[in-house]
Amino acid sequence: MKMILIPGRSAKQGTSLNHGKLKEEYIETTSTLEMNPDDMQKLKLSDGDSVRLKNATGEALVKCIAKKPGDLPSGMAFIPYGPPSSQLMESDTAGSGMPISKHMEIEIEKL
Amino acid sequence: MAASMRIINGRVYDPTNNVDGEIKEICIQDGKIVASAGDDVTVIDAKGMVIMPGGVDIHCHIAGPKVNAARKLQPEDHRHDVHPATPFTRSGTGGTVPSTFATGYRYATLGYTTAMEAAVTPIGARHTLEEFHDTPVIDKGFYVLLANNIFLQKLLKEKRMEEFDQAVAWWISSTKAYTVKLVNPGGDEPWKGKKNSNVSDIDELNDEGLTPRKIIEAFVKTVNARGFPHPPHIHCNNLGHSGNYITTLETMKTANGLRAHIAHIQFHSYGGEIGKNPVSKATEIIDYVNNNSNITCDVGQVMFGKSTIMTADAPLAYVLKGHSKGKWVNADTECESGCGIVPFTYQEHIYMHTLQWAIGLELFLLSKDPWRVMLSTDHPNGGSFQSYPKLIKLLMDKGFRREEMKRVNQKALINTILPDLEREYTLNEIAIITRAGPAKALGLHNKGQLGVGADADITIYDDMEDKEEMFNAPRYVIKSGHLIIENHEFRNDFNGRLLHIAPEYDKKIEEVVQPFFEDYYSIEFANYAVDDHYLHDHEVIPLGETHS
Amino acid sequence: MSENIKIVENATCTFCGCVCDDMHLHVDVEEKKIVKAKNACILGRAWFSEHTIEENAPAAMIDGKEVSIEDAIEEAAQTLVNAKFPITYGLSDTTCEAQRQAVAITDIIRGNIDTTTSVCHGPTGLAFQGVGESTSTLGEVKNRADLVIYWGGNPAESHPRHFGRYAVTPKGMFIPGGKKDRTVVLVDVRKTKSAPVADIFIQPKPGKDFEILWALRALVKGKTISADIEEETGVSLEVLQDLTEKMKNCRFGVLFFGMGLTMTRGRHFNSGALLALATDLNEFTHFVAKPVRGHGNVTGADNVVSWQTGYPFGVNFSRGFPRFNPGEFTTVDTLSNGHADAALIIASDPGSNFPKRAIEHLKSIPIVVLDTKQTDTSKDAHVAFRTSTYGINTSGTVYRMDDVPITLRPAFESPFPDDEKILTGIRKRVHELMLARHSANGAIGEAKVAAPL
Amino acid sequence: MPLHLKLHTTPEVPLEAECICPDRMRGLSIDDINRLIVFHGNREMHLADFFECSGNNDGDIRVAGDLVNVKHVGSTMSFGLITIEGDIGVHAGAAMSGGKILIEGNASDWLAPEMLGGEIEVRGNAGHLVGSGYRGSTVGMQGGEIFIHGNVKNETGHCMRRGLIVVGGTSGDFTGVNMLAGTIIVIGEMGTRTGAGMKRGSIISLTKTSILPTFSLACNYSPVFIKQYLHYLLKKGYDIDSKIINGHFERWCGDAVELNRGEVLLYAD
Repeated sequence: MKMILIPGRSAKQGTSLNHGKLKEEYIETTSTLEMNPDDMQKLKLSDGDSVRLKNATGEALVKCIAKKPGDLPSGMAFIPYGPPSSQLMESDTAGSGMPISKHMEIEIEKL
Repeated sequence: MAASMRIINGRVYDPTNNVDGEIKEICIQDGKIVASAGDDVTVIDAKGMVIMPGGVDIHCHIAGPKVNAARKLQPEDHRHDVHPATPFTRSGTGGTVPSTFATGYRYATLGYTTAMEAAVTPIGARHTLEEFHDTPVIDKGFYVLLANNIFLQKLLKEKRMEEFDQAVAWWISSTKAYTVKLVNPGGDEPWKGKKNSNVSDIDELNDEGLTPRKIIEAFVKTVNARGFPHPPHIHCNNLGHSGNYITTLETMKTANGLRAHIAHIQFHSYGGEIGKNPVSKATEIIDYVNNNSNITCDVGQVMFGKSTIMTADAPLAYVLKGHSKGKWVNADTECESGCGIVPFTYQEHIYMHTLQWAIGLELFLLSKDPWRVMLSTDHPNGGSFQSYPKLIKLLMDKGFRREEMKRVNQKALINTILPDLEREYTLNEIAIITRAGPAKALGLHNKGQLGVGADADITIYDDMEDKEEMFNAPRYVIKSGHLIIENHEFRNDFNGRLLHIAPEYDKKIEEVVQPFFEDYYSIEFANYAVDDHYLHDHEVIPLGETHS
Repeated sequence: MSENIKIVENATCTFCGCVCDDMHLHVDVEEKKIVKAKNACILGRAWFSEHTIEENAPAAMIDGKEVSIEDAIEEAAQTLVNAKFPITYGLSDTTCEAQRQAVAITDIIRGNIDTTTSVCHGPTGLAFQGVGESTSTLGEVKNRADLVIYWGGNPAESHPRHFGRYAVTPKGMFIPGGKKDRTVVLVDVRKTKSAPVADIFIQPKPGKDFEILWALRALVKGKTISADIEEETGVSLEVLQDLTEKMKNCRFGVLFFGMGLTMTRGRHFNSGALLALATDLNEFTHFVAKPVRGHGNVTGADNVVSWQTGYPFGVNFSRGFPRFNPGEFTTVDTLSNGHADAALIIASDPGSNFPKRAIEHLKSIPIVVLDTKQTDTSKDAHVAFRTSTYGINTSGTVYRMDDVPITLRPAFESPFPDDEKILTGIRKRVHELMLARHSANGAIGEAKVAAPL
Repeated sequence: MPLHLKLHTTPEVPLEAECICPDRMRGLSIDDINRLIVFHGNREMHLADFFECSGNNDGDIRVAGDLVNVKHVGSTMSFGLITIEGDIGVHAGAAMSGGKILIEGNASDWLAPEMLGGEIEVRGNAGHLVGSGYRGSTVGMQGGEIFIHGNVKNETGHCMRRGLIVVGGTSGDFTGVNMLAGTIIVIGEMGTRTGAGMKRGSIISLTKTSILPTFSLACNYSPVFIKQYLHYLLKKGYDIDSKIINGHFERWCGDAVELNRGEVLLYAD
């Protein structure tokens, strides 16, 4: 299924990075994908299931959890910034220095 | 290390010590001028050269939050004017708002060794001091913006004059400033709080029952009573508006015989009606200055070409945005100030710009006391400090002036008496308006002069017919006894000093100020005052005579 | 917990760009631990309380082996001086004093310097250079703003005290009632944890911020916009018209915006549209805009790089003077294009959050890293320094997101040196090495060729 | 016989070679040319360290080799011809005022920024910011003609004031953004936000595209000037259907947030 991935900050990502970015808590936070429950149902996913995110740049394996439907519209997924989101980030900055780091078009599949 | 030196055979211009072009030996030891130096010291043979004290810029904008915003704003202005590193010096970029290193080095390459940043918000003082630390060679200080300070206005409104006086001293001491700066007194509140309006009259009452005149009066009294080495540095209301000369005259009268400095007075010498083209009122303004020895001023000459308007007078910048139609920055500082930035170009064919150019020159040429009418371009508002040599040539060379007059808007020119003015400045007078005068007005007794005990800040120019060329590239520049430029090349890097004052205040005033802070500022009171480690190398200039 | 508790008042939290300076820290001096951080938000509490020092960690390493700090400085200096295209990057989580040394090093070695700004509000910097900005310090927002709009950001999670300390709930000089005297609007594609604070929540389709901002600009200027706008953007014309009226009629309005604008398609033009909207509104009332900046001192990095070079980030010194060209001299580009041949990374972890291609190149070149902890970047470093933490162990200056500078009050000493000290050591050594090279080559010093741009 | 420059050593880091330009080589012997300064990263080197130089120095320069990391070629040139026998790095033809640069392969970002005059032809694709202004500048290309046969990326003709840019393939986002005047023709599809902030000028596309809400449809007509342009493009080697040349175009005016005197013209069959 095609989706729009929005990486961003979350409070948990913020607090966990104080322990260290190589520590388990941070790694877990940045490997957790938030999804709309309808989309999860379509893909027959339940909380904690592993999914593969893929686009022309690369791919990442993460776990998914459901968000309230009003908070995250169908077709959109959220993940805190971290190594998995980097794998999907295209490097062209279009003369700005900034890679497109939010709003990335990805393919998602259940593992 | 500062060297011992003898400079021989040069023609010396040292107006403070009544030396007008005599061949005289200058000796240096430990960064100061001394009566004589031993034989085995560095000797500079200045035969055929002109020796002056290092230049002193009494009004420019070279460091702090607004300057840095103007830098960031204009990469296109830096790109074509790069400042390469040397093995001794750092790199940078120029344009109308050079980087800190380029600012210091370029002042030095014009023979200037001291410059005063003319408008810093108190909350931006720490930033300014950080930039000063990266501004090499020159000594520097800054004037702190207090005229639109809401707390001080509250004290004035409540007629708490003793506390006002203490609070001014506290603010100066807490920010390490050199004196107070008043910009468009009373104009910030209408700008920020009343949908971008402004005050238009020195006697206009605001909601609090205060007028600009009352604010000016209070600062003039306090600063004179405390004997600050430099009086309040005043940017009058109505800058740039037709008919504003009345406001300027009224502002000067408000000083009531006490010392006051009127900044960039050219921008305040316009007749005519609001909304229409102005006419020159240079004569009226300079007559008042000539006849009132309590007033000093700098001209704020406009030079054609690129400039950057950067001012605490935010409503003015907004007016100019309407003309330039380009980038505009507005930056409000809580409880303290406004700020506007507009890249700008003065063009010969435009009536207003020619008129401004001509009024500046009229003021210079009609001035009877060069000690009180000083050279400035309000860098970079009227033009860059890098155009000072050209300005000097305009003042010294009437043939050049006449040629330049041919290129400007003739309709504006005939509204001035500039074509009739034949005066040419002498080298001695140039030494006064660029060094001795500013140093005196600033109360910097060790600067702007070459007497024994003075700071060894010295510039040696080749004596040339073309004064622009001459003042553009001194052969030697010596700062605090260090030979910085030798044969037009950098030999050394040097970090100048911060110049500031430290008026005493009653500690109790902090208890009066603190509750206001807790309510209306967004940083903690305890974190507001600048601590001493930002001073680096500094000099506290003593307070002088008190007047009231 | 030991008996020996020290109180540090008015300390500053440097975790995010709010730079709150009202922290009251209880410090267990013997344990070297902050046991309580009064006034801190959830992120600040974690920042202070989780800050522990790994006493036994080596202060300096070369290729993973512990060495003396002096040896590491020598190796770092040699690595940087020998490179033909060395890059300096990071700097948002350190003091201005350290940042100044980093720019000096890069100037001396003729390298390329960039800060995390380029992947944060760098596009806003470009927008600023295009249109300018009407802005203010946060205290003016607190004192005056009766209309507060957040666009493309989630301060409840990224800057938790932004609402309470600066922009929404505090009472101000002309806002005596606090939140009830303000109207708060939130625009975001997600209904985030910031949504409850908003009186009006607008949820556009993703990637349509530019179109909406552009339509608002037109409406503010009295132009007509077709009702089709709803189909394209997910926001109805009525909602936009209502917002336009609110903006034009407020007394003092503010637009805060986040990386929902800078990191999406349109980048600097998204920020530029918002800055231009705020500027347009000054025809009618007083209006300001303000990027909500991320790391503690990223604003300081912008300031230091600007005053030293004239440009805020993405600056190259290879010709002996500063040049600016985002997209060419910004770090994602110097890495993903394979240009950099050595890197000095200070207080930042590009190894974990850059695009894949950039990370791959970074791993192929010698890196010198200064960081307080081990990171994805430092674990592969050629030379790694472990440094103390600014604001906790080290004093210095940081700039809040609104360019207000604040002096830090450290809580306790770290066994590790601070960034400024290490960088000053490297700066002195690279200067010696470059002077030796200059005299060997017969003082070249100045660039013989003028700027190509 | 032209002057041949052949890359013999691939630069490890970017090579800045604005000396590859007829103006800077005028009157120089081959030895002089060999000693021209290039910057290999931060090292000052000579042209001969990277290029083998032969032929006659007569203002006609042919450059061969992998030049993707060679920057500033032909910048500020005012006469003569540079032929790139492959791909070229950033800033080619920056601020050029005359002469011609022919790129047989692809061009990188910043092709001919702030161009004043002359001609550029690219057989392949070009990158972002073709004929644009550098950051902070309010004026981009001020004259001359750029012909690209392939695709381009974002911000083509950013704040251009005069001149012509033709794209045979597709263009990215913000084509003609903040344009002051001049003409951009895109034969293929354009990305989003075409003409945002444009004051004057014409952006013509032969393929439908999305239009910003601040543009309004003025009319549907068959303007003569487009016919003339398209005939000109045929001569320049572009393949254009005669049906299009005589077809109708939708004229969208904008940008309403600015002067509203610009136009986007879209082929409407």
